[in-house]
Amino acid sequence: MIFNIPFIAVVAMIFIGLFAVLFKRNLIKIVLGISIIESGVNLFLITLGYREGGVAPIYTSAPSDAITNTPGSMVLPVPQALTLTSIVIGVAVLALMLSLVMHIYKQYGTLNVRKIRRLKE
Amino acid sequence: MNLIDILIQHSPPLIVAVPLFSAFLIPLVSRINEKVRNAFALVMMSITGFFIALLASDVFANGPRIYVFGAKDLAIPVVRILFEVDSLSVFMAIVTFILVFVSLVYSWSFMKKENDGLDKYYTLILLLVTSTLGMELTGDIFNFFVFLEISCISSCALIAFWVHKAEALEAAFKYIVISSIGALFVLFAIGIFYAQYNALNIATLSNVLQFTFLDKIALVLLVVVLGMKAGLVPMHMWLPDSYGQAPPSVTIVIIGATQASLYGAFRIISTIYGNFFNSTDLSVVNFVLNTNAIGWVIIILAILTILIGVVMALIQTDFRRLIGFVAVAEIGYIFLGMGVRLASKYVESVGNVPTAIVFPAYGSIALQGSIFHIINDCLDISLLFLVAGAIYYATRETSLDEMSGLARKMKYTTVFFLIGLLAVSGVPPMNGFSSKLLIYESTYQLNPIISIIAILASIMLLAVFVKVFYSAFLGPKISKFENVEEVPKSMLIGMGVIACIIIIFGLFPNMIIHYLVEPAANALINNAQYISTVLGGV
Amino acid sequence: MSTRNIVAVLVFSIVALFFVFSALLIHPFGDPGAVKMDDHIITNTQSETGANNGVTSIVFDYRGFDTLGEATILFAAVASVMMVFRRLKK
Amino acid sequence: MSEMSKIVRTIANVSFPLITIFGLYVIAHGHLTPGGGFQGGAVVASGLIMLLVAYGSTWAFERIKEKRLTSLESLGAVWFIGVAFLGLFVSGIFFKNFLVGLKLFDNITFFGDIPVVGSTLANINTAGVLPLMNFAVGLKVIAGLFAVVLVMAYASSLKEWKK
Repeated sequence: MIFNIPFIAVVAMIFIGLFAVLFKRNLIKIVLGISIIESGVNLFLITLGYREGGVAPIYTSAPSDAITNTPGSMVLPVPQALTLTSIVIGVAVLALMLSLVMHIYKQYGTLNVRKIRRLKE
Repeated sequence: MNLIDILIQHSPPLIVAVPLFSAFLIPLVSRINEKVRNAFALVMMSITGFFIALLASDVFANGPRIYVFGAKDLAIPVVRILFEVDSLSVFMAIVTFILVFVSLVYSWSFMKKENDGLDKYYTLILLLVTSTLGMELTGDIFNFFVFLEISCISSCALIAFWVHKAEALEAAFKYIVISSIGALFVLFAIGIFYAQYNALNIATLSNVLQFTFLDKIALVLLVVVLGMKAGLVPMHMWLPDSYGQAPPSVTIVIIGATQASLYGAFRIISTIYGNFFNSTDLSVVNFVLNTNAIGWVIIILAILTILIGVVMALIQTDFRRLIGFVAVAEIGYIFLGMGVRLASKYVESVGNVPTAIVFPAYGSIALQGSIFHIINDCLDISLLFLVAGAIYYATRETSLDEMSGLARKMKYTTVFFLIGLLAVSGVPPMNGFSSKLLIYESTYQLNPIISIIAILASIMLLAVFVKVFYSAFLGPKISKFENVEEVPKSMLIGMGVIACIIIIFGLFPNMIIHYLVEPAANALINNAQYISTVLGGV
Repeated sequence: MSTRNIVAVLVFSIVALFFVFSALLIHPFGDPGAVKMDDHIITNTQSETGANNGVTSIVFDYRGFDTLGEATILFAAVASVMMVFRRLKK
Repeated sequence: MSEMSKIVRTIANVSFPLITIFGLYVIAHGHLTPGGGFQGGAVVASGLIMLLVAYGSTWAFERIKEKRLTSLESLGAVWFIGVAFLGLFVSGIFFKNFLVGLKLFDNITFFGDIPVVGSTLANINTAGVLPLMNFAVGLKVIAGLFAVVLVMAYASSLKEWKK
């Protein structure tokens, strides 16, 4: 089986997101970086719940052999519920950040993080 | 089962559900008119306060109480979400309730000049209250994460309430970026817990945790993020920006939300990792070094927070930003107490055979000092922010250079500012003194230098505020402030309530410590009771 | 390299270490270590909640309070966007 | 945003009902097939946003008052927490699934049947409170997401934002 590739993908996505947030100067790129980290953490949650040869934990028209050895043949449902919550959180945070970015652009006239520095030390 | 018992039994979910239900209703209620909406918010908040008082009386009397959502009895592989309320969470709920009630009374007239966006303002204040109370009462870490996220979103929106001010937008954006990345790291740590132990309930986790290397990673992630959300040094920059730009009636509620993340950090250190940091049985002997290491890290961060907070406060010109830096310094004292307790654990051994692991007496005094300082710090900083709000309401001025001679026109505000000034810098008659004395006393026994630094910083706080008092209140009369008159009644009531509580706490500290602080500190220390109420002593 | 970049590189590498170590040490993909809670849910989701869909029975019944928090988050996000854009001239 | 060409508008008119029907199906069968309130609501909201893009935000902003959208959304939220409070009043436990196995008069059940364990047949009259909560969350997500996108689209079309 693919040994731990999904976890490597998770680490790669979190790296890319963190890189974008720490090193990019454009506000929208920072917001996109946060969404990339968010989807990386969601992927981490989902891959925790996978079971070898597992079927979705839904009984409607499930294959008959999955019904016989029920718990073992179905993927863990709890991480999927947690990821659903985390995705909706991602949407809410994204909507709020983008509306703030629109207002900052209207007030400051620029999206460059260096120039948005009115709150001095 | 008379009525009171039924109410007590159902009060944990109602404490969170009532403000949430009223937050959902505010958009519909506010179509009637302004007064009805403000009154509706106040009535709903006092109903919540009634439930908090009821629950507090029961929990202080007979120990933690749990409430399972969706089922009468608890199945042992704990699947459902449950609320676990012990004395510390009720103590924090009381603190949050005082702050929010005063904020609602204060913003009745403070927000009168704002014409639009007020029903969204009240909705978001009630959502922020719901999330703060939820963080403090919940017994499930994923539920803690969801409430942490709600408090991030609603406090970020409230910081950006004055949309026309560019600095407020910048502060709000900085806050939401840091909070959402922090919340994602908390989610990653929850994933680590779930992967190893397949449990999301705090009591089950603390019972089954084995402190593997992965748990160390999760511990560092959680404590760093929740410490950062509470205002510890490395990432404290968002706190003075947000407190400085948000409307003062909002800042008070955000202070409550910050204390909830502080409570989260304490809960994780002493309950989830309680079997390794808290317990004194001999099986934990080789973890004593870890405990001391964590304790010393927290002490160093706390001292840095105090020093940076005070030094930065000295050079500020904007009034509310100055109080924001003082708030950062005060958070340092709270973490100092916690750090001293962890660092003070030592092993008694005869020859080289360890016979007992002992927490010295001053360790628990330090913890009581830091918990008592949570409520004192909240009250003092909120009183100062209310005074700053009153000055902003009367003169539309926030920078200290333009303000002068306000004492003539605003007598009551000056009296409240004096009370707040004495309380923050820990001068005897006020409440700040008793909690800081506990912290100094216990820190001295661990290491004299740290307590000397803490005392000096507190004196510098006094210097900061004396400078502000002279420049803002006692200077010569300026023509610009000719028609300045005292602030309306509801703002004075808000400030008066907090000032009275400060004076009462200052005059009778041992009564408060005996009834409120000691049970809370014992609840934090005694995590075995926390686990046994859920798992039934299995 | 301004000081800000050096600090950013430092922070980036420290935080990155945490994620690399946790990805290496986590249980191998495909066989989760402990599964007690999930097996309990899969076996009696139909009898306790009556729903065929295991995930929905968690989202709305076993861990329904999370979804109430979820709905609040969406409500808070919409209320804050409406508040931030309240000065739209028609 | 200004209006799109005629072709895009007609295709949007044709495909909008299909998207909405599919979204409502996903919401209604949340407890049987994969999906539920959030996923179905997002599908219907994306259909509405497709209309918004096709006809331009100024057209949409006149037609639909966002005041009505926010009160629709708070109605969905009150419905969701009302069902949770009903659990408290009916069976004494907050968030209890009180409809499962509850036989109303001469055993007609309102979403109350309990499927045989392990059965792969889909009977919509099951899972007690879950379908009600699915509808509440679906209504909330549709109204909420569409209101957010509508306001942001209309704001970006105003003069002062095009500096």
